[in-house]
Amino acid sequence: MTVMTKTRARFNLKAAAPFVALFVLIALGAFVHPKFLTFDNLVQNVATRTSFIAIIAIGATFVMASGGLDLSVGSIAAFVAGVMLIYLKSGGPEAGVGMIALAIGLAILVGAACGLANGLITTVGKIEPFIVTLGTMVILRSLFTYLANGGSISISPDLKDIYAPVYSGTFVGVPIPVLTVLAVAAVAAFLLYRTVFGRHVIAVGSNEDVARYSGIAVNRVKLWTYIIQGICVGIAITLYVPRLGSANSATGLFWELQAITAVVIGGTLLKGGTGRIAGTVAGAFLLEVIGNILTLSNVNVYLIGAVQGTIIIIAMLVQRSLMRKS
Amino acid sequence: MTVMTKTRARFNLKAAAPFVALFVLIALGAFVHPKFLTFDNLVQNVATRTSFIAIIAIGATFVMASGGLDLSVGSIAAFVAGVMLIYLKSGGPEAGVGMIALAIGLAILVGAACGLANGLITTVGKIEPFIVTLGTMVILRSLFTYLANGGSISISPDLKDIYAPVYSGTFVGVPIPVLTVLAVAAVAAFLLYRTVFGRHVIAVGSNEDVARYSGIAVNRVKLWTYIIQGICVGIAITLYVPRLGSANSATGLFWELQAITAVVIGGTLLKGGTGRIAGTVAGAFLLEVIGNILTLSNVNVYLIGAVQGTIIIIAMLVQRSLMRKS
Amino acid sequence: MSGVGAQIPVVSCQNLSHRYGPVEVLSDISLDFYQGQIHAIIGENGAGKSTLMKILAGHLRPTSGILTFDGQQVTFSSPYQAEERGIVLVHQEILLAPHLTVAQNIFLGREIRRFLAVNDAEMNAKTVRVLKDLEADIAPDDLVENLSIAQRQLVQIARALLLPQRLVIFDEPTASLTPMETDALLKLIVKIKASGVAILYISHRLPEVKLVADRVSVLRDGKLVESRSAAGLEPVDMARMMVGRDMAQLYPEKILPLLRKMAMDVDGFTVPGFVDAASFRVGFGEIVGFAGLIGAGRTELFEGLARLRPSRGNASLKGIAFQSSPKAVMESGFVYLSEDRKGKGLLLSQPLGTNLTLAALEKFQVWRVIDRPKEAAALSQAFDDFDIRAKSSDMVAGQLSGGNQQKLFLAKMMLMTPDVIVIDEPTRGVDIGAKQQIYRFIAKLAEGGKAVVVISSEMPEIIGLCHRVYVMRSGRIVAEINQDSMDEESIVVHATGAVKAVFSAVCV
Amino acid sequence: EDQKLTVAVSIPAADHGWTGGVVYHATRAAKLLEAAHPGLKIIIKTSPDGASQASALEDLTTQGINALVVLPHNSDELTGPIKKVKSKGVFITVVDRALSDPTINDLYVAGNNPELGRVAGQYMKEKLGKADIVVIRGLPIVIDEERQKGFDDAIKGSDIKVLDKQFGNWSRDDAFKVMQDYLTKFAKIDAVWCQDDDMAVGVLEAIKQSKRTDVKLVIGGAGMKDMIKKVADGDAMMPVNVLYPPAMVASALEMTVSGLYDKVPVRGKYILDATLVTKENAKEFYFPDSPF
Ligand SMILES: Nc1ncnc2c1ncn2[C@@H]1O[C@H](COP(=O)(O)OP(=O)(O)OP(=O)(O)O)[C@@H](O)[C@H]1O
Ligand SMILES: Nc1ncnc2c1ncn2[C@@H]1O[C@H](COP(=O)(O)OP(=O)(O)OP(=O)(O)O)[C@@H](O)[C@H]1O
Ligand SMILES: [Mg+2]
Ligand SMILES: [Mg+2]
Repeated sequence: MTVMTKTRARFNLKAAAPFVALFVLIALGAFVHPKFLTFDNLVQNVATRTSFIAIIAIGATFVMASGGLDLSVGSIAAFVAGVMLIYLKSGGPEAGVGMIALAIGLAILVGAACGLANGLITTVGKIEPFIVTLGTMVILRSLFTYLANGGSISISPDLKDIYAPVYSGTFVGVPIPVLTVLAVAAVAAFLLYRTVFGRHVIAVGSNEDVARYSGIAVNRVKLWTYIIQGICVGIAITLYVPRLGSANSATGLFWELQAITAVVIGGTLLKGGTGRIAGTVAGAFLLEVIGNILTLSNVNVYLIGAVQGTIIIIAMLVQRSLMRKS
Repeated sequence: MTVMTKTRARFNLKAAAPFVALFVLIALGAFVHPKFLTFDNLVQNVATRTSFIAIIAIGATFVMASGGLDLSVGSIAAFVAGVMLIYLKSGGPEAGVGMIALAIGLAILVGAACGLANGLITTVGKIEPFIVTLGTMVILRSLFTYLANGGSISISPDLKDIYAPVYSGTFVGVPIPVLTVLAVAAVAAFLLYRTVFGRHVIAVGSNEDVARYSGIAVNRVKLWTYIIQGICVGIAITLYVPRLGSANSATGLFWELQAITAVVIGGTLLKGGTGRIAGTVAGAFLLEVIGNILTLSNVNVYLIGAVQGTIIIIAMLVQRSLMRKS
Repeated sequence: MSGVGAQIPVVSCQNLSHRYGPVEVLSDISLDFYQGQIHAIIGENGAGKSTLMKILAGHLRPTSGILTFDGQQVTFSSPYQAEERGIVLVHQEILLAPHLTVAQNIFLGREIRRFLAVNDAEMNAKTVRVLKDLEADIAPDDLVENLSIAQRQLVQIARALLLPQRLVIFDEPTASLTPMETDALLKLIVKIKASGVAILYISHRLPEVKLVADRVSVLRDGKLVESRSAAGLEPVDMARMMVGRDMAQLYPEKILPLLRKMAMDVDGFTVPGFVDAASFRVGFGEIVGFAGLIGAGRTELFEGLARLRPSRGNASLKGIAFQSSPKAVMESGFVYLSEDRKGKGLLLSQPLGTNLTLAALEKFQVWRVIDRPKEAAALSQAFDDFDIRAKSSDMVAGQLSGGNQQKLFLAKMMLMTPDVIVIDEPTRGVDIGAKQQIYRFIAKLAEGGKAVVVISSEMPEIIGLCHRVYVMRSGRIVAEINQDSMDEESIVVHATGAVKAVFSAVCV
Repeated sequence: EDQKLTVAVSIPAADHGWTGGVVYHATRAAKLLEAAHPGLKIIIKTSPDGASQASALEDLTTQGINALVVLPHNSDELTGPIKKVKSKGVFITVVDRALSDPTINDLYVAGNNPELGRVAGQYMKEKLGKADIVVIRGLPIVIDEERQKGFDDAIKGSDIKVLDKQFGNWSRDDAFKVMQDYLTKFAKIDAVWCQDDDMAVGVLEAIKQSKRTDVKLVIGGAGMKDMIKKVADGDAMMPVNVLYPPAMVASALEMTVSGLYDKVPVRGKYILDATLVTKENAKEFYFPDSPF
């Protein structure tokens, strides 16, 4: 039949929208401070510390593409960090690389379990993910505080020094957390765009009834998106713990808002049916770049929030108007 | 034909669901502490302090019924409180009742203006309310901090004593804030259920395209829901200020989550198309009762959050399964 | 037909063209619509009928060309403006707010008030009256989300009828109606016409067109190919004008299966609230019809079997009890095609290829990766097999014309190569040429040894296609009619429960 | 001695290191005191903000209490609510933050926030003489303001130049970010003052990772055990700490209870100094079991 296709061109502009917003911001940053546009600042500092939110936001892309929402990621992060640190402490002074490897496995497992809990309550209990994950957000933070006895949990400086390179180290010049983000994004993109599961995620997010009538196990798909979210939080935490070697009740606070914002700025719609992995990573980076620029600039400290909020809204306006144009 | 209509009966059970959950909780409370079921506790204390969230949640019911979301209510609250307190302070020592009355008007006006801003950015800018109101949430809190010069804003104890009865006073035995909630709820219920505007709010939330095709000015309707939300925050703050006579950067923190939770527990769906004013008030009360029971009970301080989250999820399960049964 | 010549047309369009992006879907259309005249527009799926109607009713603005109203040039920037002048469109697609009641939907945007409040009592009363005219059994305070597709269609028609009218446009109003409602609607349309209103009528049911139309215009591929008086025009002529060639026989020859191996056996199957103890069987190679009125419970019966709704009772597929999850049922070879293609059939915001392969996606993977070339090949195959007309293959499903959506949906479910296929309203909104293709396709399935169930509200379709018919009424199977005794009257008698059918010649 | 008495403790929720320490010490002291006095019941309630604390006070009063030990979120906000509790005849002990109306409290165990800032500023002035420093503040609330003011007053007129002050939200992670960006922003930083030890954790890590050698001194505050240990071990970059012990709530609770039981008039004001912890006295302030 009449097959015309300019698919490529159109899709690319849509996908490029968050990158355009990011680019404009980076150009702005170059004016604010001469050191902004250095490898040390943009990659070694900013990109590296973006890694937690970026990885969590990649998970959130799945949840949101399927029409769900997860407000509990910050608390899952704290809880996973708590469990991981307690495990590492339990090893005493001789704990070494082997134990760290096991702890990494544990973190991912605990993250997945938290995601499983969210998914089960949402699907089996048939209640809005907003409330479910608000509930687990409160619950998990409280469990962390209980584990930490109200304070913080830290590992010994020696053990921390062994583990530290996972955050501060580089491989062929690129920080390991940045590489991790790229790897997670690649796997996620493959999963979302090239597999049956990914297609089903989009289908469930576009129209749950159609998905059900097409023989898709809707609840199973949703469940898996929450598990993936949990696994991503687990991975993020395995990068977070080596940075300071400790966690306290402020760990992960407001991460859910940052992750969701990153996903939305990246071009994924909150109502489901789309998912843009690369956009999400760009969105997470964009948020961190805004923070970086503001610290480097000389805005009144009290007004930093006002500027930040305004830039986020403007970035969204740019992004969405570009997406509509395409 | 066969299977038709018990619409009336159906509606009533649906509307009753949050009240059933509330009732169960109150029964539980009666076991926890003998003083729980007293007028002093349930009405004078709990119902009275529910008033802020209840009134804000009534506004949120409009926003959510139309398919929107407002995360900025907590920051609007802080900002309005800041403006109000600064105005009251400006009066110096002779400030009296007249000035308070003007301040109340000012609070409502500023609240409405904040709502207008949210509404305009959402509708004209065509971006998701989640991001818009996240942005204004950050912006307004920062503006408050700026107004407060990083600290808190308080009025003189004398002025506070004049204003205090608005929070602590009673009329025919009923606390004034409770009466205010009832009045606001009555007006809101009339607006939502009995006027053309209310009908259009539901239509926009149910299916925006249909609303547009039916000649409804969709953007105008949405704009008004945000303005109503802002006005409700303003009213809530006129009750909040006389309670503590001061505001700081923690004022209104997390109120948005409480308000949204109250609305959802009350039976309004997040995706729009329904709105239950009475349910919302019950939902707000339910949240505060949970907090009260936990304070009266002897749960480990660190685990209070865990219990609270669990109860919220269970309340939702009860509520939603009752709603489905009907 | 009143004295057309001297009169000023109510609405007229001149040299109207419309494009979606680079794709021209209407070119250079000039037509006049007069009061007291029923003007039928016919054409194949995707010919541009709905697009033209949307332009007339202010939903779309034409790329070029002019519209006049009572001889004055007008431009509508919203449907509301058109409605204010009395131009009302009954959409092909259901456009109702699901959370509002029937009466609230009917008066949406033009509520009757009393002081500050809405006057629900009066709106309900008016709703009752107009629904009665339509012979629709719907209460004014029913929520629209609880109505069936057909009932929603009636509500939509009722909404249009309550407006002050100069030109009423019906875009396939009867596609989901049964003969009874169709009959009532057509009578009503004739009545409205008599009151001096201009009427535009679009339908793929050509006998209906013959029955009511005064004038017939034919669109083909966005162009007006003919516009003439309906007098003396037979359905076969119309079909020829539409497709540009002579139509062969619509229904394929019935080939009765010799060996009746049982495909499914259902005994005392209940779908609570909808179907009560249904028992029936379907053999391989058979085409079994399910007839009944709106709300008879046919849809629910098969949704129950497909485990898409709670159900209980004995049912076996190829000798084994039905599986318990929708996915497992499908994998065991039973496929149900919903009547609600927009709500349950297609992902309107997703590309055509995604939609096509969605249900059978497992077949399109190599090493757990989706094989995109294979997917693309399947799409062009489906375009050919089902004659899907899309101006470009990177459209999303929602941009296809109604009939082409139906064809894409069929193609999607057929990719699962099922053994037992239940098709709910297989040709709803499909043009006559495509109908013929679909019937051929169904017959071929049966010849190939598959078991086919056809749920249809079009009586001729049931009779022309099926080997055997079950008739449902109020949630029960009330009759089984075999090939030899199959005629409209006997079906309608069972479906309505009337002693003798009160039945006009509408659905010949 | 086994007289039935109820004492309520109302404190902020454990949402960062220092408040976590407060909750820990309150809980620990409560256990010991309950063991010592069989008839004694101590109820501890934590609240995330001023308004919730006002609510918690109402609820505690409803339960019927003999004494209240309260560490208010905010003086202005809670003066009224605490006054209401007092009006029911309850013995009031205020910890750390003075109320707007000093006549309300029977006992006041005071921390001294301006002093914490002053001691840190004083030390910096004496130690460095002339220096470019950066400051990381907490959250924009009164405590932060008071500490900052004490610090600013102490360095007034000296050659200490404050390059920048931004908020680290009393969070290790946020302080880490701010410090990283400070290091990018300023080519030379001699010293860092951050308003508490939680943030110092992030600051030290950021400096360490940057491999910069210009930062010679980091001063935190509040006496977190890890930091006290550093001081005791003679850490070059962190030679001192300014004490602001969360354990003050335990002292207040002990005094209150002994006042109730022993009928010794424990009333008045006890000010805990913001002691400068040095290598010499660090051992006195090191509690390895504390969570803070
Ligand atoms: N929003 C859109 N974007 C792009 N193309 C569209 C859009 N809507 C319709 N089209 C295309 O315009 C053409 C005409 O569609 P239209 O709906 O007018 O056909 P129709 O004659 O009503 O067909 P049917 O009988 O199937 O309802 C079709 O090719 C369709 O795919
Ligand atoms: N979601 C729903 N909730 C409650 N009742 C419903 C719902 N959907 C349909 N019904 C009712 O169920 C009955 C049967 O539905 P339906 O009209 O789909 O039957 P059917 O025999 O498939 O008819 P047809 O296929 O001709 O539309 C009707 O009375 C309808 O009002
Ligand atoms: Mg059409
Ligand atoms: Mg049906």
